[in-house]
Amino acid sequence: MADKKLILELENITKIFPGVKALDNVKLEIYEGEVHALCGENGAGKSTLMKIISGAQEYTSGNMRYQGENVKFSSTKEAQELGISMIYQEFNLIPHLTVAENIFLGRYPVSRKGIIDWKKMNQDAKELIAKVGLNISPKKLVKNLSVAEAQMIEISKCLSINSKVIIMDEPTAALTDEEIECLFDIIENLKKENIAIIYISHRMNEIFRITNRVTVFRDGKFINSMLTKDTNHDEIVRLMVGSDLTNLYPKRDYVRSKEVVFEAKNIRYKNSIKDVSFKLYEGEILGIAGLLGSGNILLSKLLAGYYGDYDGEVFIKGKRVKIKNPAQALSKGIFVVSDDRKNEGLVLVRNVKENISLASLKSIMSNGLLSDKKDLEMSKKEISKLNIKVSSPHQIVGNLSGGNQQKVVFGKMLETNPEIIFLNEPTRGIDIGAKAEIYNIMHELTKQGISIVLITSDLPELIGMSDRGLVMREGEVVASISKEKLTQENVLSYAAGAGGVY
Amino acid sequence: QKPNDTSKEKDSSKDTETKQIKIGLSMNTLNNPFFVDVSNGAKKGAKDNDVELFVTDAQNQPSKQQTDVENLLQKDLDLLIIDPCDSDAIVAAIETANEKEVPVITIDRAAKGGEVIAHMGFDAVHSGNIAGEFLVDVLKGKGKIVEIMGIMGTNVAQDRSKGFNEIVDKTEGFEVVATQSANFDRAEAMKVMENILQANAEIDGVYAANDEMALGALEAIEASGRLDEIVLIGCDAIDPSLEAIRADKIEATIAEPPFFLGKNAVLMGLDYLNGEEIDENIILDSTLVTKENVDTIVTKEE
Amino acid sequence: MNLKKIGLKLLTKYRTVSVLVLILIIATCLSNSFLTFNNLLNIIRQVSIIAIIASGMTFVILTGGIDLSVGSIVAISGALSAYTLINTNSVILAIIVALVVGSICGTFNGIIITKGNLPPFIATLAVMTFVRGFVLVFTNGSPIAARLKAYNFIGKGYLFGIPFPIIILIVIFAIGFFILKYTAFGRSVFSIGGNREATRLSGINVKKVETLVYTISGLLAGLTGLILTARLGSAQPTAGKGYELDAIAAVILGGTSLSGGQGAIIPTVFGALILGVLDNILVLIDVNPFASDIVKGFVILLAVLADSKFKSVSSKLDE
Amino acid sequence: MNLKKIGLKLLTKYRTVSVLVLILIIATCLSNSFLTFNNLLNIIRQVSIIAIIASGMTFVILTGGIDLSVGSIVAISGALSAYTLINTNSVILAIIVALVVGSICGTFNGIIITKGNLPPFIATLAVMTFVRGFVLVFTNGSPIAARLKAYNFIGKGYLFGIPFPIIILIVIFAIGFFILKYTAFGRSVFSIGGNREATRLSGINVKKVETLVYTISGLLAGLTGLILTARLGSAQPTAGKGYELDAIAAVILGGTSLSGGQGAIIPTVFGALILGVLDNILVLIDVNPFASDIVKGFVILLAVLADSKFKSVSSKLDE
Ligand SMILES: Nc1ncnc2c1ncn2[C@@H]1O[C@H](COP(=O)(O)OP(=O)(O)OP(=O)(O)O)[C@@H](O)[C@H]1O
Ligand SMILES: Nc1ncnc2c1ncn2[C@@H]1O[C@H](COP(=O)(O)OP(=O)(O)OP(=O)(O)O)[C@@H](O)[C@H]1O
Ligand SMILES: O[C@@H]1[C@H](O)[C@H](O)CO[C@H]1O
Ligand SMILES: [Mg+2]
Ligand SMILES: [Mg+2]
Repeated sequence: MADKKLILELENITKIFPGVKALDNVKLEIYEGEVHALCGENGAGKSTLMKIISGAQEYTSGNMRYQGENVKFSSTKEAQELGISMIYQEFNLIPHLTVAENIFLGRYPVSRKGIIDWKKMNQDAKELIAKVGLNISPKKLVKNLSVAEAQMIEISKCLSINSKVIIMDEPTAALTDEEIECLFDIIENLKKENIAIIYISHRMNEIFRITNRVTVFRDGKFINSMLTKDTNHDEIVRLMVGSDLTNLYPKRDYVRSKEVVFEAKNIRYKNSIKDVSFKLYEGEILGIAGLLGSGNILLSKLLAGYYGDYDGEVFIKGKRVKIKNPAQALSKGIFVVSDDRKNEGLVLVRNVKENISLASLKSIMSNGLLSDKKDLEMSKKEISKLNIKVSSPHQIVGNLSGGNQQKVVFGKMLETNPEIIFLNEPTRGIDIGAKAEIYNIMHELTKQGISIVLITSDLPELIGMSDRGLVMREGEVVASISKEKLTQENVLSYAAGAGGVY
Repeated sequence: QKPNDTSKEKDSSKDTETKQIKIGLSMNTLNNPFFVDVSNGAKKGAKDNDVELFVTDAQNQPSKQQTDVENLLQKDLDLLIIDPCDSDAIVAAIETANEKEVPVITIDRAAKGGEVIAHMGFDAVHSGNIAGEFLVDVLKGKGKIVEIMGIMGTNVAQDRSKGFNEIVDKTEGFEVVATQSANFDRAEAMKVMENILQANAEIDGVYAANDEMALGALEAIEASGRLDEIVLIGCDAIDPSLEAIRADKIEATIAEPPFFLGKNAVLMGLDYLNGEEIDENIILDSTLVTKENVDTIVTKEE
Repeated sequence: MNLKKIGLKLLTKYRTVSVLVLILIIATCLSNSFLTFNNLLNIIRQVSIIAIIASGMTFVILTGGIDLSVGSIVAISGALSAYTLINTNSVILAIIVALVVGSICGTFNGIIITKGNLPPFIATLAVMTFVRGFVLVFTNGSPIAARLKAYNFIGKGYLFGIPFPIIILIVIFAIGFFILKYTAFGRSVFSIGGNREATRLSGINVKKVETLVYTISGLLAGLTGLILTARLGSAQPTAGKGYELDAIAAVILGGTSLSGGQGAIIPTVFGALILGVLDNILVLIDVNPFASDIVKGFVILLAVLADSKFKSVSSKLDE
Repeated sequence: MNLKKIGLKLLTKYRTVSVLVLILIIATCLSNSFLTFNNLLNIIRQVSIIAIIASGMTFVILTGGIDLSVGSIVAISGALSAYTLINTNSVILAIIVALVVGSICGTFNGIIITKGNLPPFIATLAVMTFVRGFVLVFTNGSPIAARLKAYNFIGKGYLFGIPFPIIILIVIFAIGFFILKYTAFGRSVFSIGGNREATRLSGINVKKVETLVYTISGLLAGLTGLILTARLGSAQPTAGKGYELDAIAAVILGGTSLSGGQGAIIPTVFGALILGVLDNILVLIDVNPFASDIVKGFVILLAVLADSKFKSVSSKLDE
């Protein structure tokens, strides 16, 4: 990087939250026009450092130099004005405002008199949206967007700021391949414009595809920085985790059982699900792939009674059942892990213990009353089984890292003794170590005869874990693919509507 | 009087040829037995004379009363009777009625402006005087005194307090140990009195600016076992307090019989509409009620 | 889209107006005196008091806050304005005092809420109590007369045949609409209510906007105190008691959500009108005043039920 | 952890109690009559009225709701109870009527809120108006006497030297604590307030729990109506006016968050005590009633400020 100029330099940055040292004397160097990957487990301090750079958070001690000058930002506005902008990991959009307003929030185009120029704003927004390959109206309310669309809006919001440094904190976590490709094109262009990009992702393949350099953090400490081309997957993982990680996916040798545990026949819902039928066998992991709007996530929630009644028939072990609400689904042994952990999965303001037992309060009762002892035992059991990192079962779930939050959802699920599990994006935003653990848990569950439907936009995960795959497009199942033929190309071509490639 | 088509249409169902007289009664509040009796008296007067009476309740808010008056005036009234929330604030409403040439009678509290054909009411300052003088008499001008005021910021509360203190101030042997407000409310007065009793080992006389508060204070005093030490006077002469007087629990109250106030206002209004002369200012007597006259006092009719 | 669907869409989009129109139709059937030009002006003038407070309350509620102190602010502004008037005979000064006093109280609310990190409900409840006490001490419990033609014009006057308070009402709502739609401040009001943290991260000074919102609410309560005093010709120490609930009810009837981020200011005036028409028609058809609370409570309930029904229809039409 | 830190931790964990103790100390310094056994009993008895309502309100607020109708429910239960008493002379029946009427009103709130999908604020505001009107019509605006020794015992009696309302208070809070801690229902109350949708998806019948929460609030308002009537020996049509605000203030002073999901029931009683002690000491030292609102507002403000300060200290001490 001798030919590139250093634009941002951090030295000895320490950040202490009440009770937690999130960053311990870390350093980071960013050059113009590079894509710089920041790797580390959940809770390693990546986002915290990025928020410090973007002015969203202050640091306890250390030194930050930008374009050769010492800086200390006290608001995101200051950082933005100097050319630093950030795409945050958590969604930062306002649901009841339009797409255009969200993009220009806090920076509205105004006339001389300070009056907002709506026409210009919508026009500019339209162009920006087109740039990221979306075709939606700038006047649409954000609450009506899908998660992926919202993420793309976050990206265009960031692009609309004339920046020299752009921070992207897990921008692809909620995206499907199509949008990811589009994002990578954008990144290539930014690079050409000599803009520096700090890129955070738990998807290793992305790191090797688009970044020039990698920095690894562990437990709030700087571990190493290196050129991407000089390192490899295993080395990065080792630096991150502190030990070797041999197999990400467990080796599955599933032989299809004779027993069909779950069957859906001619499921229909509004215009979104059009006549879907499928079978799920005992101990099987069935992957359901699909692009945005294919309806696969909707289907899983529909079957679990999230939205009340629907057309079609459902059979559990050959017996016709009617499921109209989540309580009925649970009582029939169906559990859905939502893709939206924050809104549908957890009660963030309550503690770990209460979240784990929430769906199975009956099992912590004795004599009709909740037993403190049983409650605690239950959570301790799950905490150790799933290796959840918490200071105590009384810790507030909202204060846990994403990976640990996801494990709490799994703990809650396991305590309901489910027979059929629908997993929606089970590893979104989760570090590679935790991913391996979750895959292992899935594997173990199926060995006990539990059947899993895996719905994920992470194709390697779908392919790595599934015993069989379905592909959905526009509310219909368009293909059923056996394990052998389950390849990225195959799935994608069906999903896009081109038919199989084999 | 000019004929009015709309009202004719409306009344046609009743099949009456002669037009019924319409009177509006804008009450300051009906959340208080005193005023409920005022309106009951007015209703009686109206019923006896086949008058159509429209009653509104301003819930102690002058601005609501203004609204009520405006709404009543939409009904082509022959006469408007107002029991004002407040003497100043009612002026604008009266002026509105004046513009529409609807004659106005005020009752209970006088207005400080606008044209009224008559006012009929009690003198609240005088009523406070009576209470003060009663305590002076009974306690022989010496003792520790408690005053429980009505809703802060209302005319009556202010005036009664003023009248009471005129007497107390010039009585050297009196020491006011507590002056508190209980919003003319029984439950609140009980609580306030409980607290006052805690703070004062000696209390000789209590003036509660209405009987509801006197009855609340009575509960507290009785519970503390100090009934015999304390002379209690209220105001209004409502039935339960008359009973309490008979039972030797309350020493006195002041009769401002509301029923007759309401009834007489309607009768006087009718006289006016019939072209008779009426007095412009009638101050009804406030009478002290004690055990001596409690059985002779007449506060309402059936 | 067929005509029926368009009609349904309009109906649900303008939910509050639809409910109001329904009530107007019923009222017209119930009393001949209802649908006259004079009576309608009369209603709107009456409503202006609550509506102006409610317009400020709309700003507050849009950010996810609440302001219980408005009633007390009405009283203190009125009292100080009347006091100024009788002591200086200057109408201008009396107007300025009312507005400044209101703004100061509002700003005080804003500062303690943002700097002290207090829940708006309890903070403004404390201020409500505090300010009411101050009014009582200041007035010594007695009204202050405020009679001067030019001053009383604010509450009683007519301009082009329209009561002056109605003109103020229209101007306030026009300005409010404009601010919410066309200024950066206005948009931040929505966005803070929608997601406070995200708004902060977008570089918006959240605390400043929040403080300003309470200032506006206070200012408009002050303006209301002025109108009320001018109208009654006297400043009442008890003025404005209970207005906070009416104002909040008007805002909610107007479809603005108490959790913030969603709503609009124009429907607030219709929300206030629903309440005002109710008061009016109950007197016109001479409902027993005791029973009128029953009817009023019942109709408010029906109105929100209708609103909620319309809303769910409209969200279905959206899809 | 050193002693100072432990002390600070206790202080901040029991924030409401700390604030209360501070106020008690000041009150003791201000008046000799304050810290006597009798006066303390007196205060607690007075407070029991608001505290019992506030205990029901705590359930409601924990789910993220609010109940403005409690004051009117106090009045209607009291009136119907007194009516029953004088007509049947049966104390048992009069008690049952109060509790049943309260529960019915509360359940009605719950049903319209959950089935009608209404914002609790406006729904209970409508019910508050509606029920108040009903009380006025029923009583015709006049109190109903309720005098019968056994009946009045509920409000005035003593058991083991302790006023009976205080005993009721203790029992209610013990039960409330127990329900919140040891029943599935109680657990759901917290979790609904924290995240309604996640709770529903966990198989909990959210609407049922929410309805029940309003039933509890209504039941306890009914109980309060009974105590108040028994105490006064008369049911007042105006009883309970404004109690809703005091009850909500007590809950918030007790540290329960208005946004739901976080809080506890025991501190509510201390929140109510803060308000009660204030009322008491202001009378004991005979503060001018006009000024007492100033002091009261000011002290509430200081109390929440202290609470908020303690809270931020406590989050720093955690872990
Ligand atoms: N918002 C917060 N407030 C207070 N403490 C927090 C907060 N977030 C996390 N912590 C604390 O920080 C510590 C480290 O948590 P963290 O979630 O980073 O663990 P981790 O093992 O790195 O996560 P993962 O297993 O997902 O990789 C925990 O003990 C937790 O209590
Ligand atoms: N506001 C906060 N208060 C207390 N602790 C916090 C806070 N924010 C973050 N932390 C803690 O700081 C540490 C670093 O968190 P950070 O979010 O930076 O991790 P990360 O590397 O971005 O993890 P992930 O991969 O899950 O996004 C964690 O222990 C986290 O729990
Ligand atoms: O004169 C009346 C009565 O005394 C009543 O009890 C309270 O209000 C006053 O105006
Ligand atoms: Mg870790
Ligand atoms: Mg992160």
